[in-house]
Amino acid sequence: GNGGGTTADQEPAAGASSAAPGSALKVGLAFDVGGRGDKSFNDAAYAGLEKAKTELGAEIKELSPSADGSNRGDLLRQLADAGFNPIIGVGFAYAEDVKKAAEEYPEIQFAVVDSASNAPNVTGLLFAEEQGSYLAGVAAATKSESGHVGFVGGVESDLIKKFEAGFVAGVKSVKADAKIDIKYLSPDGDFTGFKAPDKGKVAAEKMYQDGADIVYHASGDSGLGVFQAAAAAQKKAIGVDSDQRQTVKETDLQSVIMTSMLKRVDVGVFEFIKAFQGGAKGGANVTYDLKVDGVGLSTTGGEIDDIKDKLDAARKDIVDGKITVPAKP
Amino acid sequence: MTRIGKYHVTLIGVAALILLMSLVRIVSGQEDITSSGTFAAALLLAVPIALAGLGGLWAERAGVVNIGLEGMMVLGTWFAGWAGYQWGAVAALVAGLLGGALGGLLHAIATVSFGVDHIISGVAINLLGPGVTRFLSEVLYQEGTSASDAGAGITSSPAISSPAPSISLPVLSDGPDLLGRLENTHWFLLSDLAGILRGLTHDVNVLVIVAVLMLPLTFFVLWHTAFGLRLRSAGENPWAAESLGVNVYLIKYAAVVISGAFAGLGGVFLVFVSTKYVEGQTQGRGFIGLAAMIFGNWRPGGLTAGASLFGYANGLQLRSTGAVTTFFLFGAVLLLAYLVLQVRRLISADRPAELAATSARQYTLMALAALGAVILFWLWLTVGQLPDEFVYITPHVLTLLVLLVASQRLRMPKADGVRYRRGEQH
Amino acid sequence: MPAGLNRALLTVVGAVVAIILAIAICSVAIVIAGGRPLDALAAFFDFGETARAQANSVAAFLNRAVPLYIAGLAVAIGFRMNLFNIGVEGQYRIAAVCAAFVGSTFTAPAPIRITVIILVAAIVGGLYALIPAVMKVTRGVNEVIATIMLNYIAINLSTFLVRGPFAGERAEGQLTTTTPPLPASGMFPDLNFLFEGFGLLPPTRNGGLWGFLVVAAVLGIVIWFVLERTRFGFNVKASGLNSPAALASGVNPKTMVIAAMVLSGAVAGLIGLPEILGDRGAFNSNFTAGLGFLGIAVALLGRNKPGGIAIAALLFAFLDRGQGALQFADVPASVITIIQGAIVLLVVVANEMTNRFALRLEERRAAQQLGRHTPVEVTA
Amino acid sequence: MSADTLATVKPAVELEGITKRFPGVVANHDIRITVQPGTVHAIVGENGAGKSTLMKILYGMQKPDEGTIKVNGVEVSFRTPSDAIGVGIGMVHQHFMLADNFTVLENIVLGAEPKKGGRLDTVGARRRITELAGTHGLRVDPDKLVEDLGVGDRQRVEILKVLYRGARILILDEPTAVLVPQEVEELFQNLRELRADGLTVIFISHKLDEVLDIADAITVIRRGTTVAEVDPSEVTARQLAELMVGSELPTPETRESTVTDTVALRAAHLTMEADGHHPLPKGTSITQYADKLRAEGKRLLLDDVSFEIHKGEILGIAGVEGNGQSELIEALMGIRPAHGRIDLDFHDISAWSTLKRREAGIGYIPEDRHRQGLLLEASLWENRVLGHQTRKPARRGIWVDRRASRADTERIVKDYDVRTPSVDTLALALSGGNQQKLIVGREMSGDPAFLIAAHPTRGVDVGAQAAIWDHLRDARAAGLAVLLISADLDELIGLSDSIRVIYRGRLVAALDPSDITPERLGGYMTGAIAGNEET
Ligand SMILES: Nc1ncnc2c1ncn2[C@@H]1O[C@H](COP(=O)(O)OP(=O)(O)OP(=O)(O)O)[C@@H](O)[C@H]1O
Ligand SMILES: Nc1ncnc2c1ncn2[C@@H]1O[C@H](COP(=O)(O)OP(=O)(O)OP(=O)(O)O)[C@@H](O)[C@H]1O
Ligand SMILES: [Mg+2]
Ligand SMILES: [Mg+2]
Repeated sequence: GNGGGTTADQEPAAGASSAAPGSALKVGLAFDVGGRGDKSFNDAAYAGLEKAKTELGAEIKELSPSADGSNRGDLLRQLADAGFNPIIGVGFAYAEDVKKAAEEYPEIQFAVVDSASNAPNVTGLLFAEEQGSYLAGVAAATKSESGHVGFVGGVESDLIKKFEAGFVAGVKSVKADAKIDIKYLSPDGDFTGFKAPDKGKVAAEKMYQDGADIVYHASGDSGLGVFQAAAAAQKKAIGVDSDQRQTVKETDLQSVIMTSMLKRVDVGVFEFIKAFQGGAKGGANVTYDLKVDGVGLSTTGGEIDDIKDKLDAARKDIVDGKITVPAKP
Repeated sequence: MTRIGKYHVTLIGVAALILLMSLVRIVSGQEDITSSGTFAAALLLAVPIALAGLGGLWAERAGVVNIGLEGMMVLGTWFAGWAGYQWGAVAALVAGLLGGALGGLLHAIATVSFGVDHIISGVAINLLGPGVTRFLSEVLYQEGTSASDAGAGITSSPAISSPAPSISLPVLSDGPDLLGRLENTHWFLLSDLAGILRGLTHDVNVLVIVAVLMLPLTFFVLWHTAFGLRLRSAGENPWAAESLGVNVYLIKYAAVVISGAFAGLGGVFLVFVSTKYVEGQTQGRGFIGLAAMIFGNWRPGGLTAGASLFGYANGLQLRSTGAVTTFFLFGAVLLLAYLVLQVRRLISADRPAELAATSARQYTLMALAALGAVILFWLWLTVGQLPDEFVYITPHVLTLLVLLVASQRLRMPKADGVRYRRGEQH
Repeated sequence: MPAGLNRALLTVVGAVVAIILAIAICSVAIVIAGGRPLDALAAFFDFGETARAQANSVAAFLNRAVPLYIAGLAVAIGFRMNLFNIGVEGQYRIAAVCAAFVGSTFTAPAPIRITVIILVAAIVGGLYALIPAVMKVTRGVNEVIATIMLNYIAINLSTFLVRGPFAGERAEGQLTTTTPPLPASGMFPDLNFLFEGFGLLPPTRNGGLWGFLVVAAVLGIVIWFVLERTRFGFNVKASGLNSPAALASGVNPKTMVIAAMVLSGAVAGLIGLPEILGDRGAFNSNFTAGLGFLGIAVALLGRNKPGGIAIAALLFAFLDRGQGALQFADVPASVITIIQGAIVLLVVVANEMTNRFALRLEERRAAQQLGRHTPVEVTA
Repeated sequence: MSADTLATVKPAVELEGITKRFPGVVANHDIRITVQPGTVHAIVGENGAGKSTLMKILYGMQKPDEGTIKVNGVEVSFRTPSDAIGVGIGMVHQHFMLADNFTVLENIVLGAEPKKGGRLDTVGARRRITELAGTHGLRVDPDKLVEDLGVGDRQRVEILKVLYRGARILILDEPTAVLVPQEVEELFQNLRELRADGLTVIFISHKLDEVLDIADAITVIRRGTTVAEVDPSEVTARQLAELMVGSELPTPETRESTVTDTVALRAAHLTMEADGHHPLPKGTSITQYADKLRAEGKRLLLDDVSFEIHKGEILGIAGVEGNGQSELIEALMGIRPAHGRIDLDFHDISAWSTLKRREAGIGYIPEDRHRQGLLLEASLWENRVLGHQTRKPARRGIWVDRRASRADTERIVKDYDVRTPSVDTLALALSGGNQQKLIVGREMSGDPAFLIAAHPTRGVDVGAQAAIWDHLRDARAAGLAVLLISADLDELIGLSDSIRVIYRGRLVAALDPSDITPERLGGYMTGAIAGNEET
């Protein structure tokens, strides 16, 4: 191997080798469709895994599913059969497969990102996207001059609807009469909406033309189109998942990204592995919310520094339970 | 009917359509029906379909069915992204063209040299395109490479280093933006015209202009040059062409490679729009392009109409979910127009024999049309918002409807899809 | 029938050469990627160390072959008469969502419930395929375009159904939308006893080795009989080889289009069932997609004959199973798609060449055996 | 072109020792032919003798395995037709080589397009074509679509294609096969003009009197090799034919009439519109409807066609191709809807499907065996099943009875002398004549009541021809009613008990075969002679 797999140096032999001496912790991770190197969700999970390797001395192995995702369950089993423990499935699509694998391998600990735990040896790594999105909504509404903002969702799935719900609640909390345009690019089950920058652009363009001045997107690669539309309209956009002002390399697009709603999958993955090493057992959900900084807003560029107080107040209200953010629109 | 006649009919048709749109806009209050934004979006979404359709046209006019357009388009996007981030937009253009052409070459080798069934080869290329590009990404964009540092990942390339320029029509749609002002007055017909024109001329990517020019260019080359005549003869009767000394293999090779290049160009366009290669961004446009071409009766003009329909329905759908319900109103008005025409014919009919012959069928048809109009009108009044799933399929349903009405007038090249071998007759 | 034997032999030789070539091409790709082709090859055959891993791998391999096989059969029925049913993709999705929902709505003994599910799937798939068939027969709409459009419509329609009218209860925090689950008794019995019979560990993989494998095998035999032995199959073949001749012989092309398309759609309707009845017990928003398109490749590779399709489906499934193993060996898993594409293309080219060669052989043999009016005989 | 003046002494074409092998067949073997410039040189030989192959070699479409070609005294070697075109050779093929969806002009200029600034120079091309057409008396409209042309016009387009390229040596491979005598005469007039202009014509035909009429020299080919070089003024058609086959010739002769009084098939007022089938208006008769359509200037493919065929009768239909014969067959077979009534054995079958008609005992020998008669890539026994799927011996419940079908195919192979290694051989491996015999045998199976025989011996050599004629006569004697459609007027006159002429979709004349000559028949067929002759 030439660096394609991070375990290449530790595990030169092909296939599943028996437990390498000296390394008790063998962590397996199965990505969602798209796989390692998507600069997004999967990579965030990988970052957590890699951190576990360096900080916890874990032996790691990560697998990507086939393009149609039909072999998610098999990947989990292959990891289990190869002696990995714990094993993490990235993405809610793994919910069912993790549940079944967990039944078959009761001695192994599993975790699934974005889905609730449903077995004694499964940990659900949940993220309070709605809380982060709420803050994004607050930021958008506060910064908006026109009182008109927008939301572009990639696929109309319940996950993305959490983003929408939180964002809408956040906006309304600041300006109850604010106008919010909402558009999804593809229906549930058709994941092309995450890969259509041109459609993202058209949808966002319409919002900007109608007077919106800030658009929040939760649409994967399609968000690129949203940023372009923002740049063309000389307005602002809010990124998602990672600090897109840093991950997006185009300088003209960086400047339109007012902030990004962070979803710290890396934190979730790392914390889970760490807890496992500490002997924790599954069967519960861990929600990474505002309280533990599992979600949040990025501040790169300093554009929301001026409303920091307001954001902190909202954050505090949520953490204190004064505000319950809805997870469904 | 002479060509002039057809041309006039087309013009009248377009005028009637705009009038209808304008009416529907006024009645429904959905400004997006003719807004410049919708038309700009329609153009953006129609161009890759039209380019894929042109790819299909070139191949099928030469007698080779090209269902592999999708795979060739994928190759186009990947190579455009790969060259684009390193050497800029021009390199992206060239590389995308070459990438698509490479897919075309593969198809040509299989179908022309080895006589493989065209559909089979196309299916294989549709498998290969995404596989090869994914593989290349895994090799070239893996972590630690310079590409990766520039923003590449397994599913996307870095942004192209110099984006393709966009231009606008001076004064009219930019600067003072006269068309834009006219559009905003929301006058009947005038504003609609202004909106349409502005949408098609404001901030247009140069590649759009290139693509749009390709349509008349294709028409010119295929119907008014010696090369075009030979190419079409290979699709109509390759044995006749062979007997006159035309090198049919060479022609077919050229046509299929050009076809691939057009699909690749469609891919380049997608990359220019998103400024980078994104895995899966072709989204089946190769297939849609093929549909647009068949819809357009294997002609550039018809293909334009097909691609426009798709682009428009898709653009409208993305911009305004509400506007889509006005398609019900469209349909109702069209059915009404049909009814009025039929009634007029009935009234003015002075041939009772004919009348008697066709009346039963005709009356049923008219009754159905009336019923349809009423239902559509009722739907328009009552359905506030369609479930999104139904909104997404608007273009596909419209295509099916149009094919149902017009299919029997289509005429494909006679030797399209036929395995041709030199020296072997039929 | 030595001629037939010759032909079969030639076909096999051609296919083997093509597959070797495809492997060679991929080896080059792997070398370019900095990997070792032999590692990759080993990975494909590495079914794991432990008995449990091996049983799971075998089950994964065979289970993957089942839907691919059914998809190949569905596509082949149309292709046999030059009817390009590209719409298998849409047909199976619609059928799967309806069958899963209907199956979950009533209580009945398992055999009845399963029969009903299979019937519903076949009927819905057949009805959905009826649309392009009727469009073709009455209005001359090209079936390739119609089915492509109907695929998009089916994907959206199935989403609409699973989100709306057919949606089932969802657990707290579950993000996939799904139809109500079948009870355990509604699932198809597995074939794990086969492993035990051989003294092996049964796969622990949920659902084990899918029992639907048997249905697929039976289906294949039935379709073989239908296509090769019945009058309907003869008419399909005649229409495919020479439609004007079929017409003149009394075959009604319209009936044939409708019958073949509906049969193709009905078989297509079953594609999703192995997954529903063997594993998931429901249709959900991340139900395996793309099997219809893969079915086209499988059917073509198998020359539209049930036996060939079985081999092709097994080959594809075998390669697909390598997905994880290759990654364990640090080889990019996308070589699988490349191999699959290359094999389809090369096998088809090889088919073409061997076919031509076989025909020529046949002609020559006929001419030689006859010593007919031909001017001078070539002595071989 | 200047070479022509020099070459008056040199032969226009010299073929030396040409040999061409196909898998299993030697099509040409050591062929030697010398063609003098400014002459019409005929090549005759039975089917499959190798004439077309030889001409394709001369035209660069196929490469000879051995031998040399000299054109105007210069040795040449052609790789493609363009090389042959380059030295002034042009060829009109046995089958039309025209793109239907192209105009006449496009078909003519294809491959030799005049250009003007990158564009196709249609103006110049049109001028040249009109000019050429004028000088050689080949009238055509350059802007018409070829699909709208009749066969005569198409043949002229083919010749114009050749002349347009400035060919000085013309190869015409069976140009008269689809023409009626008047059109043939017209063509010959054109050829004589061309000869007078100094062009050389190589002419292939199976119609030996035509050959004797036009040729200046004749080469006879048998079994792929040249067997004789004769002077047309010194041989009779019969001698020539015997040279071709090397044996005595059969002729179709009617023996004593077997016509009975029982009507087997009656067709009444068959009418078919060109622009699709419309239902008949209520209360109008078909005749009135046809009158009305005619008055409106609508084209009728079948125009009020009525006839009866008795058991044991062969009714011949004469007509130039494209006058409604195919449509008549399609109407009788139920392949295409038409107005009118058809009775078979006193049952009205006009609403029946093709299948039901076949089951009721209609047999059909199609005009194009490859298109409508055979599954080329299926075995002989499967071809035996074709058309009999629902009848014994092919049928057994829902199954195809393979064993019985094989056995019955063996019977046909034996009775009809189909030369084949086995019944599992693919149909495409058989020669045309043997394929035809198989079809005849198949259609005669299961005791048909009525047989449509369209060009039953087209492209079949003399031996097979005689056999097929015998089978038709035997079946007639056994009471079969036959509708015979043939372009071979000798066959038509020889076999038929009565003849009807079809012209523009109408039956225009009823003739008695015993006192009609092919020439007179041709007159009726082209509409040159109008009126009726009583049988
Ligand atoms: N491409 C080919 N491949 C194999 N055999 C061929 C091919 N072309 C011709 N033949 C064989 O060569 C022989 C000569 O055929 P050719 O067509 O030259 O005969 P012909 O004299 O023109 O006959 P006809 O009078 O029927 O036109 C035939 O036996 C035919 O079977
Ligand atoms: N284009 C071709 N390609 C391959 N084989 C051909 C071709 N043309 C003719 N043949 C072969 O030639 C033989 C029959 O050709 P054709 O129909 O010309 O028969 P023929 O020689 O005229 O015989 P007959 O005198 O019985 O009609 C067959 O073996 C056929 O396979
Ligand atoms: Mg012949
Ligand atoms: Mg010939």
